Amino acid sequence: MSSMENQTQARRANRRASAILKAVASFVVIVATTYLGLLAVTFFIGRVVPIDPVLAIVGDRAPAHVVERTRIEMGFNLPYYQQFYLYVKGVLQGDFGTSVLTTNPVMADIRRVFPATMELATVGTIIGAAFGIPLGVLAAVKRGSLADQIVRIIGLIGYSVPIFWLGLLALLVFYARLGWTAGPGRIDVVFEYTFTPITGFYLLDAVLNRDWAAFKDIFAHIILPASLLGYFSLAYISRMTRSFMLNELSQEYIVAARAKGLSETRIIWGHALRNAAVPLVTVIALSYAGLLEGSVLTETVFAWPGLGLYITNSLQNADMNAVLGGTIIIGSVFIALNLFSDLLYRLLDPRTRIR
Amino acid sequence: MSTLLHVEDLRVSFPTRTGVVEAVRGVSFALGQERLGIVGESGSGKSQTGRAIMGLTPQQAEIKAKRLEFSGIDLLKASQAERRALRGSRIAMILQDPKYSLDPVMTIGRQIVETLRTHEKVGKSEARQRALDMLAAVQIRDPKRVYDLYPHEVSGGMGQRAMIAMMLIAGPELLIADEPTSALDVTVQLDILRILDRLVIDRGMGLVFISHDLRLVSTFCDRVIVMYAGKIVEELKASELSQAKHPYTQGLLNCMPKIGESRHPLPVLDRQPEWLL
Amino acid sequence: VTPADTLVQAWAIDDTITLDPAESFELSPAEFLGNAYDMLVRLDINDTTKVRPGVAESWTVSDDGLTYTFKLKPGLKFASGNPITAADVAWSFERVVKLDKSPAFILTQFGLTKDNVAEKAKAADDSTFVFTVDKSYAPSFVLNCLTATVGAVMDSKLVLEHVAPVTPTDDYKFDNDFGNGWLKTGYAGSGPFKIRDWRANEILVLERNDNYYGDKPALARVIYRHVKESATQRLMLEAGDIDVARNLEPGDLEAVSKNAELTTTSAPKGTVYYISLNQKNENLAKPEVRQALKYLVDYDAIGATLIKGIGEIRQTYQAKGVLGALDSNPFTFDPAKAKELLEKAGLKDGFSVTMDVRNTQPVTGIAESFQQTVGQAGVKVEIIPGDGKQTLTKYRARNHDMYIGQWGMDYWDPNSNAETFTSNPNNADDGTVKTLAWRNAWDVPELTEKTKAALLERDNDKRAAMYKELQQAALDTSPFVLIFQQTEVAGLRGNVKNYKLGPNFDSNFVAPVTKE
Amino acid sequence: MSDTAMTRREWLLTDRPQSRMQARLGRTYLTWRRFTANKLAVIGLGIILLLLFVAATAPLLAPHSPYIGDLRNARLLPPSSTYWLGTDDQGRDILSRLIYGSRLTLQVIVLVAIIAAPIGLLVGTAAGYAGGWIDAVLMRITDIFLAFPKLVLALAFVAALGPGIENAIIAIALTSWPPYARIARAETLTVRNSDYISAVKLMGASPMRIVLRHIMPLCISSLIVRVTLDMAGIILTAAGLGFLGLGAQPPLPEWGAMIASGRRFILDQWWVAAAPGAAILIVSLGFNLLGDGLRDALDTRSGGQ
Amino acid sequence: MTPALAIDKLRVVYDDFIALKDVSLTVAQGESFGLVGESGSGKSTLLRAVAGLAPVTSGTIDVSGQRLGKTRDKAFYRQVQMVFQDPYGSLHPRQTVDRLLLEPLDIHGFADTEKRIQRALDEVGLGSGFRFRYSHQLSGGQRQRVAIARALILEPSILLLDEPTSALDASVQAEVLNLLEQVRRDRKLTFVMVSHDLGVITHMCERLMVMQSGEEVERLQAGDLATRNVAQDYTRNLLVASEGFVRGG
Ligand SMILES: Nc1ncnc2c1ncn2[C@@H]1O[C@H](COP(=O)(O)OP(=O)(O)OP(=O)(O)O)[C@@H](O)[C@H]1O
Ligand SMILES: Nc1ncnc2c1ncn2[C@@H]1O[C@H](COP(=O)(O)OP(=O)(O)OP(=O)(O)O)[C@@H](O)[C@H]1O
Ligand SMILES: [Mg+2]
Ligand SMILES: [Mg+2]
Ligand code: NI
Repeated sequence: MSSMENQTQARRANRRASAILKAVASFVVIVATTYLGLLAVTFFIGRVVPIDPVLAIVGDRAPAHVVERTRIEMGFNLPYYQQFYLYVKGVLQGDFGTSVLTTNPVMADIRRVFPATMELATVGTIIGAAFGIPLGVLAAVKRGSLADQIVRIIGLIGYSVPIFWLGLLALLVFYARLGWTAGPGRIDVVFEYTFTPITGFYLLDAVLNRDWAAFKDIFAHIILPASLLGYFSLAYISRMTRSFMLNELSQEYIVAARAKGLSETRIIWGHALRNAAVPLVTVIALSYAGLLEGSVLTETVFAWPGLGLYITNSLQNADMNAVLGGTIIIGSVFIALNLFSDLLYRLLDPRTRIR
Repeated sequence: MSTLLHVEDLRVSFPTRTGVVEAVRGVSFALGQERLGIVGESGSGKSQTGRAIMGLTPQQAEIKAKRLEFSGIDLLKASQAERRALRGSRIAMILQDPKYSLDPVMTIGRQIVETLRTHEKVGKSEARQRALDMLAAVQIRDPKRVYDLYPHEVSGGMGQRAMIAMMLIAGPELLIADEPTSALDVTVQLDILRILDRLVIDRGMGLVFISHDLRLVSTFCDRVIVMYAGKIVEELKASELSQAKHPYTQGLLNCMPKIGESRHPLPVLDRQPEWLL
Repeated sequence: VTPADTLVQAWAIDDTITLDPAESFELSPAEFLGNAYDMLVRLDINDTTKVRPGVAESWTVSDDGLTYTFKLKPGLKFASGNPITAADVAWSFERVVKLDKSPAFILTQFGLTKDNVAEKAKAADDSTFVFTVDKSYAPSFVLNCLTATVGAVMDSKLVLEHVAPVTPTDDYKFDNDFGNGWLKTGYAGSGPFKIRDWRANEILVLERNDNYYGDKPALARVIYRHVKESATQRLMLEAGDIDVARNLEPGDLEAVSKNAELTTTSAPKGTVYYISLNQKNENLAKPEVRQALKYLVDYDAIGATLIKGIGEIRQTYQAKGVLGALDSNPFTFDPAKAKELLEKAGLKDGFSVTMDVRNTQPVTGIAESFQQTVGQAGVKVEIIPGDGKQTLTKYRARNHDMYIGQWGMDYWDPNSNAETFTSNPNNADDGTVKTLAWRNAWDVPELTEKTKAALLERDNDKRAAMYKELQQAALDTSPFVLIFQQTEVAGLRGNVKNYKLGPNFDSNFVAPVTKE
Repeated sequence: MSDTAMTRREWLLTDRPQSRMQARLGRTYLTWRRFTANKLAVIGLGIILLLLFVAATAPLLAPHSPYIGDLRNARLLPPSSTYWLGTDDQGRDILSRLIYGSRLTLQVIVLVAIIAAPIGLLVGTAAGYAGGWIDAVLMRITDIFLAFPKLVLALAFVAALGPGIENAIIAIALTSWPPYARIARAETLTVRNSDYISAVKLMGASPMRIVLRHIMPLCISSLIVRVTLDMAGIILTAAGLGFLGLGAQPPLPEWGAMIASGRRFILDQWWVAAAPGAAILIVSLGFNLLGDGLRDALDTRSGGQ
Repeated sequence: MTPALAIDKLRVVYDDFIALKDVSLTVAQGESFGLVGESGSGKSTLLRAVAGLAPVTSGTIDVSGQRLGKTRDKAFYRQVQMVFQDPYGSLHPRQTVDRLLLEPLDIHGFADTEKRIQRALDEVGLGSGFRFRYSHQLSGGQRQRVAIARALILEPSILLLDEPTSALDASVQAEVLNLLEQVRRDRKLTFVMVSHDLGVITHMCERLMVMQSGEEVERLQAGDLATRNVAQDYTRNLLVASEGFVRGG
């Protein structure tokens, strides 16, 4: 090996290192600015909502002097910039403040409600992708056929029917009438004394506890709301799958695959979908992020103690610490998912891999 | 020399909103173990002829022929499965642009192995070995490295070689090469042609070579078919191309600027309506 | 299916934000605290004008009406096992006054301050507690106030183990939090149940207190699950996943009552719903307009539909069953009469006005109905919907025109509502006593005086008469259009027995409940 | 077919139009023909036209008042010959409310379409074309908006603007542009380095002109599809805001609000929520079909073949 | 006489790939200059750098004696225009020929647009029948004519031609080449033309430069190729390859 080659190799390694460094730096900047933006906007929102935050704590019937005192105690008498400064300072130290509504530290609350939402969203997305992708593929392959139209209608209903409506209907049918699934809530009260959450993801916890009765019950509870959310994302995923697949199926390499004598199944699933998977990852990640925001309506109908409900409830009570905490979480989820889908994208698409 | 392929009065038409487009209008030829060139300008139906033989025409197209027979098999009557079994193993086709005709997310090696394992029951390691051999056969210098590369990581010439390897690995008796070199540099072009030439000679394969480059076809092929607007206007020996009778063929030959020739302006084709008939 | 020894209730418990009796002032925690803590005296739910013994066995009132002496039952224990002493009672009072949270005024209105509380609420000996008030109030008033959850007897020893240090400030001069932080989710009482666990907006678990002195509850535990939607609750009840559904709306209630496997129970509550008219609005300030609007509510239709089963039409502001409540519903839907009155007020063609409505049923429905019926007299109402806290913020700032809302009694005594509806000591914008009359800028010095006077009337009958007078005055002139009194309902599984709702949330006792 | 019609058609379809006007008309006609060849798209158009018609003639079509009901006698009646779709909990005729509600639905759609889509388009194309720090800043803003819980954001806007359906719609519009910006940016990135954009640059066109006149028209068709696909969601978001008391003010017969209030009766009086639900479904189906058809018809590239 | 185009030590770097390594070049007024070389040798990059479409890191470009800065003004584009390699990609897919030709006139504020468009179309041999067509309704040769018309409509003095015929059939190529020659004659234009086809270059150009990986290999007169008077092996290989296939080679 010549020294020349060595040199170029070293240079290439150097270049790659600097490229990675640059990518990391820009990522950090992006994350930092996004967070700051999120914080600022949320804080601003907290100021413009015409709700007196003190009311949430002391109630409507509290005497005037208690209201005033509480206002001061909570620092609402300070100028806004000072409040913001104090808040950001707290956040930087990992302290998101205390929720006045639940009296818990916001972080503790979120540790409780977020796994609930995340578990639901995860199962929902799995269902959505598991059905949405094949449906989308079917629609693309049979473009213009009856099957295509049916998939379109299925998707459209998912889009246009309010989820709380569908939710109640599903409860009525599958829970009340047929008794196939369990009702609202995450777990039966029977398990209140025997089941101890560890991670907050109940399905996982049941597995960790080797509590199969609980697992069955948890599964029976989650399946209905998750299917509902899954249907929701199915609508979107199938639609996008269809259009990505159509795009891939018109590519020249598909003709080449046919020329090789491959079966249609192999061409569709092995080649076209494999390529369509690249942009699909982003779509699924986005829809997952959407579900992670928490659906207030689903959570209300299914009495699911999740993030969406938490944030909405906090917002309605001007419990800004909680709202800010929730926003940060959702922002983080968004950023993380973005990053993750980016990585996955790179993994799936060799063209974007750094070599 | 036995005849591999019989094509008689092949017609390919596409229904479109504005009416039926007849891409191929009655093409007939027979092919043995030889190099047959098909030339003609863009849109003259060269590719559609090739694809019709392969059975790769889009679904909505209508294919008619008095006879379309490959070594005794009536392709028109054959079922989808039968044709699929033929494709890749007995008849293969090289597509024009390696950039677009290789699956971008699959390594070159896997794409080659895929063809092989579709048609033959071979073990993984054997398939790999044969793919490597094939890559070597198409003059790829470092087959082991290229085997694991993705299409975007190789040059156009290399990609085209991989494409050829992929199509030849199952040992087809007939190869249709649809403008296999027009996306490549002139220097690389010749390498590819040399490989194809070898294969025809060594394996006794039939080759349909589709191109718009008359000069190339005349030096490379045994016989040449000249197409215009979906029809064959002339069929002649490659070596006799310069004595072509049809004014279209003559025009095509003439209008190319050549080194060391000074014709200003260049002669242009004067298309006659009766050529269409 | 629910376990046999557990009562599972579905209820919207998102208003629970603290479980400290000195701080809690909302509905659902009142029920939890009412079951988990004991007070000196309790409301007699069989005759709500009376009180019955709690921790105290008996009590006497001095002749001057200033000193109340309570004799405690002997040998009582907290859930923790600590004995209940008069010192615990005194400390509990001191704690409330010093913490001075929302419900503290129920005690401080008797002249208790941070400085004198140790003197005025003190233990004479281990079993005698002496409470001194500043004026010779009606004893019924004083005793009624002591039934509120703020009067809960706290396990001082236990709480003192959990106090957190605080840096004193101008507003809060003490160096610790009296266990307030811990008690937000903790428990230090002696009621029939212990509070075992509370997860906000999710679940609250009560567990039998084996140290309870009285009849032990039959059930080992009572679980409240936070379920907001009426329809969801109904489905769960029908499926047997809960034993009690607490937020049934009229339609679901009807369905439940028709179901053979289910029963319902109900009790009138001390909460009244009303439309109020801000006197800062010049149209609404006209007496004729105030009266006209009272004729423009379709009481009968509303009673038969929107609040069917969950409320009863009531046009006076005192809840039925309270001492001195006036049972009189003089107004009927009468657009002609209303038009007449409006014409007198010079508003023949009606006028336009806004109404702030919070987004919950049945107020939204009533508001919409009202909007239609007043339209018949030419009054155009624009409904401004808003979330609860949002409209409330506006209401408390007196920025509304009309407001529809409810008012629940702070404690089971007529003074609670009389004070808020018919007294307004200082109508200035910076007035410190922000009663409902103040919020609607209704300046009534005379009624204010009368309300005060009724407090000091020690003769129960006379006192009752005075309150009736006040209610009549309100019917005739007030800017409050009272509509109905809430009836609390619950749908029950058929096997749930002895489930009885009380007049107040802190008297929804679950201890007697059994399951077959 | 009559003679004059033939000649008019010929004039429209001529190979050599004499003027820009004629060419434009001819193109429009061709687009129309392409569009009408797609049956589903025509159904979609029919639905939308019906919606427009109903909205325009609501007072004539509605059999009852949409605002005044008979609480006492006509509450929650099932569909019958007097009340075709039944009555709601205020005893109002649901059909009449649906008919009047079409006006609000249209308002929602139009406002969102003219606010959110253009903002998204402008931000996305500008970011994509400009690149560099402009791109970075615009995309950060987009990300922040995207990462924000929608409802919180909408709530804030409504709080700032005051309650009422118009403000709710504006709030929705202001929160729904980020995905459009993303799409537009992605599409811009694919065309920004194309030769035909370089060619315009070589003509000396300003970046502004390039974005507005050359890039935006390219992004519009996929945006149309996306916006029409989102229509149902937008109508439902309005309902979601109504859920929080920030949407339509009672007694406005906004469809989403109607479903939201009808959900209380879903177990026993299913029609109260089902009627507006079906209306939303049909209208979104209409937009969806129309959107797909429009894309195909407007796409001159695929249309010519 | 000042040269129409003078390039000195031009360097273009994409990210960290050097596409053009200090290439120098002068083209006299009215001259036609050719660039040949294999794919990726930097031919297009050179033209794009002149047109302001590629990032120049160092070196200078003078057009008619005027030094070009980082940005190009409108006046520059009236002087220099370019025709792209791919006729399928260089016309806006949503614009009619009319609109395509109107755009430059509109940008530069020409008044008699109608006449100019008409004339431009006539000049490239397209009748008015093509005026209101979209690019997808045109054949490759017709598209390239439109592209040429668009380049000429601003009456530039220098035309940069990036493989203007490589995507076209031989027969159409001849027509386009003839057209280019004719407008050059009529308008006394300066051409810089890129092609990978030596035949085309010798046909069109007087002088040419052979390029490889961003660098100049050698510079020749058109006649040198005919007489095989070349110094570099690389050029010789190109020459051999352009002869066609030789069996058994
Ligand atoms: N899917 C299709 N629908 C309608 N017409 C088509 C379709 N595919 C091809 N054609 C038409 O068929 C004709 C022949 O096309 P073909 O691809 O065979 O030409 P070609 O000779 O290979 O040209 P080139 O040299 O450009 O590849 C063309 O006029 C083309 O427009
Ligand atoms: N925008 C770009 N970003 C990065 N690299 C580029 C870019 N444009 C061109 N290059 C690289 O610069 C080199 C020279 O490209 P250029 O287009 O000038 O080649 P060319 O000689 O015109 O080739 P061809 O004959 O294929 O057109 C190539 O290796 C190409 O990959
Ligand atoms: Mg072809
Ligand atoms: Mg190039
Ligand atoms: Ni269960």
